[in-house]
Amino acid sequence: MQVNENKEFRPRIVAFCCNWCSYVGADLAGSSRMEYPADVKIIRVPCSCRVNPMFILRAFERGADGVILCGCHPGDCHYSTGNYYARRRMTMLFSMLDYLGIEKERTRVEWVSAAEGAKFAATMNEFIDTVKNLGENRKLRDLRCKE
Amino acid sequence: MQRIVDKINELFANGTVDRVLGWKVGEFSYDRTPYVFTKEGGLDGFAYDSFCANNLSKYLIAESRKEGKVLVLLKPCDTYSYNQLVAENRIKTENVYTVSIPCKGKVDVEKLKAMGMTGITDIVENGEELTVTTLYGDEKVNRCDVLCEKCLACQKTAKECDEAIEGEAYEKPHKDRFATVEELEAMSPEERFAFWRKELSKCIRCNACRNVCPACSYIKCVFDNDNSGIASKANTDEFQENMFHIIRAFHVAGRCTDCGECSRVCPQGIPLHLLNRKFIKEINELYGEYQAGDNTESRGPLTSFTKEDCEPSIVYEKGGK
Amino acid sequence: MQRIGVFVCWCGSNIAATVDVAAVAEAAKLEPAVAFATDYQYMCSESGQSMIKDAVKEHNLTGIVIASCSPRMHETTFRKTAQAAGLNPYMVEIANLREQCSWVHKNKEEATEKAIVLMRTAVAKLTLNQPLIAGESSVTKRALVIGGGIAGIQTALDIADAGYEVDIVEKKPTIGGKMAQLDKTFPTLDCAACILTPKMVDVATNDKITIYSYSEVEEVKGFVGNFTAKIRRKARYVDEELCTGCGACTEKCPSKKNPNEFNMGLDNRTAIYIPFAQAVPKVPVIDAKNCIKFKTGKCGLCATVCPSNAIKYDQEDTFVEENYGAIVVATGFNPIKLDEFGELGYGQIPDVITSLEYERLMNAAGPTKGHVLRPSDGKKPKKIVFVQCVGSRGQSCREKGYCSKICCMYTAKHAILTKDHYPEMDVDVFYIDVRTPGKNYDEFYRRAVEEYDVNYIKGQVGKIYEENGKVMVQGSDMLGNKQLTVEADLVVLATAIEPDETARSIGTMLTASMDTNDFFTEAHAKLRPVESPTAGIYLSGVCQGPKDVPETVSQAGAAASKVIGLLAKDKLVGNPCVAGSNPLLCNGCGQCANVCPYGAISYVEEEVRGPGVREVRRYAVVNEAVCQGCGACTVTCPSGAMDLKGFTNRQIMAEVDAICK
Amino acid sequence: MLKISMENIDKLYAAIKESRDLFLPIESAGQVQFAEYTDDAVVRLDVLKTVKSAKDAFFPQSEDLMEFKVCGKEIDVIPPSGDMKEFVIMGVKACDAKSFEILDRVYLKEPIDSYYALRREKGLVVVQACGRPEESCFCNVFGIDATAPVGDVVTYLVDGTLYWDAQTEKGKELTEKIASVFDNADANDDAKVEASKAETKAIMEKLPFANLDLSRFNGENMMEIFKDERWNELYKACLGCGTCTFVCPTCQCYDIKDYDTGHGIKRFRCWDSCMYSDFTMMAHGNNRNSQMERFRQRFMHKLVYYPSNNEGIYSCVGCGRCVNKCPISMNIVKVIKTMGVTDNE
Repeated sequence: MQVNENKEFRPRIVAFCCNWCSYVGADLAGSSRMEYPADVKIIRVPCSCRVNPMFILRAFERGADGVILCGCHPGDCHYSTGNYYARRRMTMLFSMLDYLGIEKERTRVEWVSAAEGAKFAATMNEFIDTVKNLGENRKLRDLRCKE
Repeated sequence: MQRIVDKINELFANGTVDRVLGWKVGEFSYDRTPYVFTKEGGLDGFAYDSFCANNLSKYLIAESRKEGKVLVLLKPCDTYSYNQLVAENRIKTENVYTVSIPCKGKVDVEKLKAMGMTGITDIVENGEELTVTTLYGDEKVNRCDVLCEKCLACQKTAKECDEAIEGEAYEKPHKDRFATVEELEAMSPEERFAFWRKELSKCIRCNACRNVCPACSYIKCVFDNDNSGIASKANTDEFQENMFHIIRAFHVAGRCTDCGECSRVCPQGIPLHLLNRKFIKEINELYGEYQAGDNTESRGPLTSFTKEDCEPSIVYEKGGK
Repeated sequence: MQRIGVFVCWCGSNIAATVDVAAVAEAAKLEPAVAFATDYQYMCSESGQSMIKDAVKEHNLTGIVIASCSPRMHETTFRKTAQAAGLNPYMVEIANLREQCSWVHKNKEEATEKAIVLMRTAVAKLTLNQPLIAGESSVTKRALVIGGGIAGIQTALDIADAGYEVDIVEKKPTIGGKMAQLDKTFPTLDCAACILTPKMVDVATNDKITIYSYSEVEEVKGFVGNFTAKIRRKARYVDEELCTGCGACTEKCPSKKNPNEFNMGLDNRTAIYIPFAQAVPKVPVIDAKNCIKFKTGKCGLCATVCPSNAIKYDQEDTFVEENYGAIVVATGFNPIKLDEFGELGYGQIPDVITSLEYERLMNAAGPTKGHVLRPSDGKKPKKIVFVQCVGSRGQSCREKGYCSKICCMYTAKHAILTKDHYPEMDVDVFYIDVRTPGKNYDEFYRRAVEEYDVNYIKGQVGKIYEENGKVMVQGSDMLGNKQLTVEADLVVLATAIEPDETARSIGTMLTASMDTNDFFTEAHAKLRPVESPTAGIYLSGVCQGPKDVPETVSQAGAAASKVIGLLAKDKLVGNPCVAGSNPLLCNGCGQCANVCPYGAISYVEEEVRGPGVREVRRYAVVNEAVCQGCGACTVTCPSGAMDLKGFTNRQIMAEVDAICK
Repeated sequence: MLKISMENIDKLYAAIKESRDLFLPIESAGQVQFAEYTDDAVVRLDVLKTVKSAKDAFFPQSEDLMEFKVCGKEIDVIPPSGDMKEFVIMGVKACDAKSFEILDRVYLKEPIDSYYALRREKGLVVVQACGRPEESCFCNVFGIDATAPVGDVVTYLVDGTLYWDAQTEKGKELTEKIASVFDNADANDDAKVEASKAETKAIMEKLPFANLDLSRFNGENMMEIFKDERWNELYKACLGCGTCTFVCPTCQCYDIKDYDTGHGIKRFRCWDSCMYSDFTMMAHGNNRNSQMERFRQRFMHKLVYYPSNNEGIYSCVGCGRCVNKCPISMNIVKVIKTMGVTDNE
């Protein structure tokens, strides 16, 4: 775990980004040198609709403190309809996590276009702050994964 | 029941059907086992009463692939499961003859036992009253107090079948289907977490909920498939307890007809239907009223969308406290 | 076990200034699957690439991880490098150390830590990579155009012009579509027939084009490059080969009182008829419903007078099956039915007509030979009121939510033409907004107002009723802020347009997606406006959305150029990162096909064999030539039978694991 | 014999807890299970049947075996510690107590299962005579006396008093340690206990399954029973879930699994069910492909295979849990009744 008495809590954040919009948006944040904490690690997926709720639970199991899914804005999906499905699926998943009493703020969906480097960086900064305030994910992880 | 038996005998006699998927009496006055009666074997041991709770539709996946025509008895709630299975191409309808039968709600023997009635040797039904004979004395209970959880909020009327056998008029209990879900939603996240931990930690992963579920009729479940990456046989950590039930609820979301079998068969009495109903409630509220199995054509809410759908962030606003 | 090589790029100081690249390479060496790791200034340079190639040979590597800039920058470069080194190009993974690490973080320690995680993530994914080979498929060099209006005609001509065979399927007895019914076209006011009919003749005489008129597409199978269509040729009871189009039959036909569709029912035609003089093909058709021979068995006059024995009463529907590489949808539109607009009096008051009927009234070949005469008494009206947006831009369920786009301009055209013929006539136009974006469009509209003194009233019409032989139009004048009732002799309703009623079934047949209004959806609203998301299906004309003639023609040409681009290829090379279903796990529930935007998934019922399994099952099959690899199906599949190559469930979970380690 | 009033029972628990872990039937979310005793636990010694049997104490549903730690390209193997705190499991009924003997015959035979053996060594079983047998009970069919369970300590719960009678050395040792919480029982108490036993016995005789006939399962007609056509009827409604297996006190099959923690592997074993379609799955596929075969296996094992390897002892103790819990009400009693007579009878 990245918690240390001397160090402040550094959350583990997994960001799924669609290849056509959000991943490019993240790249743009990079080429525009917009800072966000190194705790965010991005996984490239073809489309937000590729993200299975299983992956999100998997991240929590392994000790992630927050998971964010970024895709093209509704209506702009490279595959025309993918993010519409992702939107419904994630709405359902998040409401179930909330229902089970798991902090709903640990999960998030944000639409980031290829032009929105600034939005990407801002979203990440904001999300990290939120997760930092929540503290370590204790409710939805497998203790065996703790080193 | 006599009308059902007469109808079956008539259909056996005129060659319409070869087999009947129904329930058979057991060792006690309350255990009923799904059974396939044949024309040759006759209806020996056939029963239809307050204890025939099993949803028979799932058996048709295998039965409809056999030669000859099988008659299936469907309670109103089961007709939805049947439709959903047909919609998903799981049943060869040409080999099935559907008969809808009336239902006044089924009695949950576990509830009797929880009321302290152990050693039950006989249960006699007299209208709305049950006389339970036990080794330790007789007791009388109101039928409506011991109905299966799934029957308490059941407002389902039978969907179209090849044949419908009507029953006497009967006023269904009308517990609000989502009342308990709403109670949970009204709790604080910590309370909800505690509630579900307590419930889900009872799970012994016997898979009864999954195997009885008509929507969980996949050839190999991801939890049984070593190549799926999430296979697991036991709840070796509390995460696994959550994971299994979240994924299961998600996989049946938009497909679950709310037949309630999962909760009924859970040996640990985990109210699993509350997970499914949460999804049903969310779907109804966010995407419009939807009843899986209402017909065999419509697309499920998670395989369709509208451009105006709400954003997942709605959960932050409307979710529980 | 994989033998992975990790190559950490400095990108000059772009990465190296913030990330300790040597430390990343050292960390890589500790990964179980890594057989070689190094860092270098510019991996994408000639020498960087040869370093990779050498390492692959020397260390017998099975795959490579490049920790460098974004994969969107150099993934293709390194795939080629891998290929040159004898590896499968898909045995390459990129760890994005520049855009998503060194450029966004300042603290070197943290950035290095993250870079190591990103490297490990790429290694973890690559460990599960499989060599992928893109599928190839052939292309049938023939196109099918569904619909023979101006959109279909233009698309067909352009495709034929490039040297490819084209078939047009038109459900009506003649091609020409709606444009053939128009009188003049805005804003130039040239006669529609004068510009359309030569094109129809071009189509008829082009030896690359086959017209299946009075025909409908019954079934379409296959996928991009390899469609098969079954076309129903409806019995017209006239042999197209024998008929010379002399017209003797139509003159002699005794059944003369049948509403003439071409003239919007404003006059009558015979039971055997040619829709209009310039019809292509110019072959009559028998309207069996009204034909005396068909109704009573007696008559047969047309057969008697036919000089070429072309009348065949015993003709039956026939079917043609043909292979196509591409399909263009050009199914066009119809004005909406006004049954639910009772307050406007259409259908009850004879002198309330639609714009398309007015086109016919003004047309020299129309029922009144071009004289504007009231349907009720055949008299010339003194005052005409035009009502715009009838059924368009509405909120209620009887109305369309969209703007029909063409009505503003054609109403201006009607007004101008009317005033031009009959300067003494009064012309009022009720409108919500006047929308005139287009070259010379606004000028045209202003001419109507300024030059021709057409009275434009901003306001909606609430009711139309008859009083003392007059048609009373009750509406609001929003600029004058008053209610008013106008006494008119003739009212013309600018009726909303909607996709042709066959569009939905064709959309289903082609698995081409449609919006809620039944307009076909384009693959991308801005960047791929003439393609359907379903590969090999193209959109031409109003089937995609309301548009006028010039727009339709340009879209038709664009669709044709896309088709030509496809047909010019000998082989289609697919994207190897496509979905695939495991028959041992799939049970054919049908959910994946529901979410596939490309119609790439179908189901077969075949024997499945595996350990302990040998039975007939229904299972999903993905057409790799059509699948674009979005992955929507993979998540919909509860059994995990559907997976996406290059982004498998296991690979993504391995990435998650590596990140959370 | 010693005694303690149920009003003071917490003192007994606390005394035991001082030196050992204590497992008791504890109610949580409406169900009673054997679980570790805590101060706020709702102990239900009065409940006849826990959902799962007591076998968890010695053969837990999942149990860590060993660990592999990955360090770069090195793998460290960390064996189990072999150490464990002594524990007491209390409130075990006669059927479950008998099941330990059945499990012993499997796990304490060479090669000895060291994990099981350790738990057996560290565990002390406090059994409790049954009070209110249920319609699903049929332990007497297997020669078990519900009123005389076998364990280190036998207890009787009669009229709000728990009577405590140490049987073995182990039991006596514990009793000595905690003797201060008990009072001595007198002749009057003995009479009460005897009366209660007689009452229970009388009910046992009246139970619906009291006279189940096991004579056909005598080890002599294995193939005949195996090939019996009637299995095809019996299995048909079976859903292939593992409820019967997991509530069964004598089912003993397990699977060994690895859990990848990201830093290494935790190897554990967990209960498996022969009713599952992936039971004993091997590279070539599955030994028993159909549910009929799987269903038959379970009952053949309990009624034929196990007895033929264990001096005729059946691998069923008649606890009736499967009778109560099967989602489709198919169970060993129906199998015994069907298969217990030949087809032509």
